[in-house]
Amino acid sequence: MAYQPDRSQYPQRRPDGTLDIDLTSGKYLKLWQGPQHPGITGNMSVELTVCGDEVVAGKTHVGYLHRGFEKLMERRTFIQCFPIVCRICVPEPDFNEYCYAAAVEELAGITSPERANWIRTLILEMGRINSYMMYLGGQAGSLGQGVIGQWTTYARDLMLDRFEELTGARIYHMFILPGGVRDGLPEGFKQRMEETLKEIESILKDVYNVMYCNAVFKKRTVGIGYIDPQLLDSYGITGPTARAAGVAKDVRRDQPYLVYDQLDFEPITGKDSDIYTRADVRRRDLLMSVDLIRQILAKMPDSGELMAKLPNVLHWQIPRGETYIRGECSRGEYGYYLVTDGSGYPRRVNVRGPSYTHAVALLERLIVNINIADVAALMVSLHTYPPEIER
Amino acid sequence: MKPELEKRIVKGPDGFEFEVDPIRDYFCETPPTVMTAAYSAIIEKLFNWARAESIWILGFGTGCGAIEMRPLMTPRFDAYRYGVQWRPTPRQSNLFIISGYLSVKTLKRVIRSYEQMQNPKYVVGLGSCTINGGMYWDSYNTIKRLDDYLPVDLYIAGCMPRPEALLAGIVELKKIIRAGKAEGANIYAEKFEWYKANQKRVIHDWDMPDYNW
Amino acid sequence: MQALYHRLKALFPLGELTEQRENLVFVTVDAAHLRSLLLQLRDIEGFTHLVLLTAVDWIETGEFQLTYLLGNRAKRQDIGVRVMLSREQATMATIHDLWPTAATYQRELREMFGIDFPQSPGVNEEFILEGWNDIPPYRRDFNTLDYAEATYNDRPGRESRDPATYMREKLYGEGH
Amino acid sequence: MQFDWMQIPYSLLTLFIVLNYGMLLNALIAKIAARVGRRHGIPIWQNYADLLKNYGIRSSITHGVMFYLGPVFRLAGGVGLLLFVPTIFGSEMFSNLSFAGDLILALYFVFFGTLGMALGAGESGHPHAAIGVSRGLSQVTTAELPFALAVFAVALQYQTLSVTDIVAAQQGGFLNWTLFTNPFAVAAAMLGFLGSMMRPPFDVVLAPQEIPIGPPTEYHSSYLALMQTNRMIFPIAKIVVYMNLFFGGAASWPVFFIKVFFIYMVSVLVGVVFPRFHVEQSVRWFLVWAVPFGIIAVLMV
Repeated sequence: MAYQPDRSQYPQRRPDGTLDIDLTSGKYLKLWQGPQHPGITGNMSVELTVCGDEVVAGKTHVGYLHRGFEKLMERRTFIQCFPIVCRICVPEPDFNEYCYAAAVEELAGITSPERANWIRTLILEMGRINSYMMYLGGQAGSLGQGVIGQWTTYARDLMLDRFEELTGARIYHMFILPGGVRDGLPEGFKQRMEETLKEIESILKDVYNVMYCNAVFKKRTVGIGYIDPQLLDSYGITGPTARAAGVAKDVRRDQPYLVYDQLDFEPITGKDSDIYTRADVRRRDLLMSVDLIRQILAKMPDSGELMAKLPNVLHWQIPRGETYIRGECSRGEYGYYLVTDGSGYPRRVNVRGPSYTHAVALLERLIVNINIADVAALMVSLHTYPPEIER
Repeated sequence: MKPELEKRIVKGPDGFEFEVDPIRDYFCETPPTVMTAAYSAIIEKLFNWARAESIWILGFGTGCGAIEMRPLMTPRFDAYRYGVQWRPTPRQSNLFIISGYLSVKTLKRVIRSYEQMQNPKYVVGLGSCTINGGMYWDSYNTIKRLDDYLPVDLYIAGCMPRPEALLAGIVELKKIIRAGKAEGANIYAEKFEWYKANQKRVIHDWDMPDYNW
Repeated sequence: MQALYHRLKALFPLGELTEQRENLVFVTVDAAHLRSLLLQLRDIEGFTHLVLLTAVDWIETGEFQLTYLLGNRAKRQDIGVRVMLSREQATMATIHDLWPTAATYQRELREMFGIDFPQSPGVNEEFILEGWNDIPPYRRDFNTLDYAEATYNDRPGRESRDPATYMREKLYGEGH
Repeated sequence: MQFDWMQIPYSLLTLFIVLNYGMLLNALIAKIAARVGRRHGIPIWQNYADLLKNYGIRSSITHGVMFYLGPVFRLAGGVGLLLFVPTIFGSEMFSNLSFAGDLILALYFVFFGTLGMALGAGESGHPHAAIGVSRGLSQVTTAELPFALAVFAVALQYQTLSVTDIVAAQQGGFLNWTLFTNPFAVAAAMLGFLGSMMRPPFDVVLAPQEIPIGPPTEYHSSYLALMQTNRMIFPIAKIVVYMNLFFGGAASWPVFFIKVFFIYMVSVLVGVVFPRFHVEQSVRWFLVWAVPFGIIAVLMV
């Protein structure tokens, strides 16, 4: 018999739709999950109202990481914006660089060279692997399986080595700049990348055996955190979260950017739209990224221009216009909305991070009626990163 | 002041009515005191050795530096070798790594967490943004100097500092602790008024007691 | 996209069409017709995905531009609907009942630009900032550098230079 | 039974040995777990430094009398359990304060610490502590059930309530161990053992990602040091009971060290790679898997 919680104690709704929660009645308890809490995905917090072991209402609080990027960029020249955009999202900074660069290029009428596009794609896929590795560790860690985090962080370190070799930095690469990329591939990079990919595949096999085949892991994740496919559009859900619900939403296929139209892949979808399916879709997406990197390395041209000719960046003015550039990052649709006004500074930059909708509106909806123990797992399974919510 | 923090009459589950003043009832307002070292120098030395060899970090990633914390505790860098480990609650931690820029909203939580830690406690500022604002020197929402608000023992520069830098910083902090010079908690108690004035100047929404532990 | 524009033009008083790319266009509409246009786009033309909702401050003309960016996944098209508001009376009808997630965007706009969306859930609650007591920070007349210098202490010894001047003098020798 | 005053220093010596062994064993276990995660792990003397540091913390705050008594109860549970069962069989020095009915007392002491902790942690007023306590009590109760059944089976089998007599009955070759004479009882008890060691998959009580870190959330400095001391002693003491009841006891210290290590490793190896159960899931797991073994064991005897 399935577990049926006792809902007789649950709060009534007032006529205006809010919950009638009387904290002094002793039935309900306010619990803050975060910001100082190991089970939270970064520096944010969820205010839970619990009744017994079940959550009756949740409210997301963000803003702990707000630095005002969109304001800061308004007082920096176009090239000065380039080093700071990557700071918006720590685990996968390259999408900021790419989206910003592509938006500036489009408004300024510059095309980045073919070889630069291949290297950009390579970097974006490498970043995706890193981000998924963080996710796998977090998802297992949220259920107390710490050893997966150890293995995947080890694999991520290997990938960071390749990043370091290519760009000179571990976390913030500052490699994709408007007009192209900073450098080509170093000597012997392809071969070392192949070794890294092999190691990652072998670690993933271990992860699959220990995590995905584990009965306890299945028990904790199957059927929990279900997202109705009908909600996808109204809540702006994108990325693996949407694909796990059976909708093949993948910007790489829907609106191919860079060189994705020359690569051979199919968006990965799942069926059940619960935590387990989302985890599985991400694992298979990771393997697909490994495959894509192999394709990119095999197909990319070895010589050619890396940078388009830029005007003097100190006096670079871009005519009035507005555009929106999107890319498929590991969490969903990442986009930059850039408005220029003919001066040397951006008029307005708006960053659309997938977590913006996932972590606030969607999480507040999904969190109702689940056990406190599952809150962390649910939050991780939406793969949210607070810095892209508040910038 | 938020409505739930105001003084009010509540009715308990048993039917009695009583007055609640959340700020006064739930927290202690006594300012911190300077805690002296142990009576004997030898014992204090022994304690300092133990403190240096057992550094428990509060698991509070305040900024982007938190991303390098996980590599720090995993196979490549493995800070456990140095007696470093995470604690999820401020009561049991000794070291607060401020991993990057602090927005005003986080600063408030950081101060509360810091005050709940027990004496002796240490603060390490990680990243250039804790030293002088770094990349966010002109931002309206991030503080520029961490040592205006909390007593800092050590800064690690960089954006973002590599895990090696962090490990070197921890080793350096151990030397400071072993020499008995890491008295941040006592400095905080001595200059309490000054720190509070600085904190209150920045945090406009001050709805907590002056010192809470 | 031209066909779509003409279909819509027959129903609503639309402004000029700006074709940014072959699959991204921007149109302007007045505030009163926004809701019916959005409904038409969402339910009939298939633009079901609210990509983002944001604002641009055109302080020179005293206007806020609200941008509702909608996406149509099947046709691989995006349309940005621009609505111009007066900066003095920045109030707009809420669309949270069309897309629940719009409530979050509207909360942010209320806080960062001071644009009011009456009846949007929780629109007056603090979202990102806490205890903010100045004008909304994303407005153009808010100067973040002045605010930061007045509020936060500098560490002595930090130098900052204007990069253009600095590079001109040091790298290119233009200053001499 | 006459009381010999010499037993007191002797049992304190046992306590000392077990404490140090527990410190080193726990560090070793942590190192083994770290190796699974491809890490080097903590230094072997790490626990001494941690303990000393916690005693050396200058300030501490209290939440009331029970908050003080919680760790004391906990430690008393560990020490009491250790002192009232014979550690080394046949040794005058290390039989401690064991007496004819000590099996019942041991059962009580296994539970005693948890109860004390529940009272103390409840007093701390932290919601995470309260949630952890309620989870812990429900889980420990069901984990105790198979263990208690197994103990009854063993007591029936050997017709005695004295641990010393039970060990004596198992001497003379490992085929005489309860492990082989009554495997169902051992199976039930070992499944219960997994549940009471607070390791995954049954560590929902502490669960850092959900309720950091459950009952001890508010404990710090010397209180925490007391609890750490207990964490070094209590698992060993519990394993001593298991060893005596099911694995033939130990006739000398080296045998003792080896047996305790291997019994401990059972819970560690299971724990390293598992995520954790919900409370209701673990309760159901005990009722479905462990309790039937216990009932079969009682019926078979």
